[in-house]
Amino acid sequence: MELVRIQKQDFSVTEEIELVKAVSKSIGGVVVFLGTGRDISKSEEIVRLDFEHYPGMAEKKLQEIRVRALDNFNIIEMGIVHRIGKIEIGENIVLIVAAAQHRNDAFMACEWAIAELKRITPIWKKEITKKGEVWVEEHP
Amino acid sequence: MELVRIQKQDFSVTEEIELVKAVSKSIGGVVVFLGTGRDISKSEEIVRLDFEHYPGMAEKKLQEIRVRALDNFNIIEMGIVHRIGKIEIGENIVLIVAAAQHRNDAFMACEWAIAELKRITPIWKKEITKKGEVWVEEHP
Amino acid sequence: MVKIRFFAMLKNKVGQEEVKLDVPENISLEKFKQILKKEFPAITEFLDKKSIMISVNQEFATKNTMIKDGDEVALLPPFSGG
Amino acid sequence: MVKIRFFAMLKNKVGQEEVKLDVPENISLEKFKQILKKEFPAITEFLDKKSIMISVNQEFATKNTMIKDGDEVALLPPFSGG
Repeated sequence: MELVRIQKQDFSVTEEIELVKAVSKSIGGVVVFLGTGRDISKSEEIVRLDFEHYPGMAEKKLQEIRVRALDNFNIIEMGIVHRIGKIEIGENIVLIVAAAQHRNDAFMACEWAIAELKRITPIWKKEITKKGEVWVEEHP
Repeated sequence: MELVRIQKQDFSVTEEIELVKAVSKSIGGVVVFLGTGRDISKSEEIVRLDFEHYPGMAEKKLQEIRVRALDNFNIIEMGIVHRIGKIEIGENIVLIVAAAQHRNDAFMACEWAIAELKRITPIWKKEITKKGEVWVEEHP
Repeated sequence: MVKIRFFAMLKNKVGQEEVKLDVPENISLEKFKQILKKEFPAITEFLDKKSIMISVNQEFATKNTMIKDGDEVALLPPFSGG
Repeated sequence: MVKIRFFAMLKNKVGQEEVKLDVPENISLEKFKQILKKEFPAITEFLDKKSIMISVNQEFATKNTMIKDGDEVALLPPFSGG
């Protein structure tokens, strides 16, 4: 399995961490960000989410984020998985795994990577509410 | 299963996240810190770790950390698990799961909780190296 | 021929995912936007607000990007992944 | 009788996990430390370095903590969990 992926199917956080940890025995701190579908957005009740991406470009941007994280932070490895398609409330959407010798580096890299993902990755979220469907136009 | 535990056996990160997520459908961001046994410490090669705790007091301090995190950060739930006994290289040691509506709150609470755990929880690490055994005396 | 791709709400506005368009050789991004507005009046508002980004061959375009025959151009509304 | 518990390297130094000790009624933490030094010379260095914390009934003791009959006192070397 690749460390950076976009996929329809769900992922296992444990398996993704194992994938990253397999790279080195010197990993002492792993920081994970998991984004999940929540039931409320701007006081609208959400029924379901639907994610679309720009195939090819989105994957390339996630790869870039991993490489820049490895260049700019003192981490050992990073994995990124983003789901597309229909996502129910409570389901996994996105996962970032940052592994380092020491925890501070892992925290910094993970926090940077999720912010950068939101900034540069061509992925779009549609919220399906009881009143209808709407493409989200701002950063959450 | 309880949200805050000290135990000998390993834990599943996925299961611990599910335990925390079960609390609310409004969780949109989960930040996890996972501490794992690494092979090198101060340029000594580590063979194995062995954790000891003060039964009763250590559990109480972890509970306190959860309550203070819920009081002081805008999070929905927090889980904390620490293992004791023998830990091999690469194995899980400690897990903090912070769940919030928004990711910034989860990051802040998780980072605070692991620092506070190291500061106030009566747990001690023994490093078994090829040269012998030594109780770690400083914060890592 | 330039292939133009639309995503998210832009796809809905235009009513198509992908359009092929004949454009003059080597035109600037600004010039290309003028053509888009004429061809797809439904998205003029988006192009004027500058809230959308444009990619050329899957890289973000800048003011200096030139568009030429065979390019894949995409109109990218504000991202909301993560 | 006060129950005294030793952890990590202190347990090794003292050679015991737990000791019961008769102490005068209601003594201060400072006084209690003096008794400890006499009873367990092997850990004098640790007590002087102030690198160890003391808990009374599983709560951190302060300068003002009084120790009384039936208390559980623990000598806690620097923590290294996490």
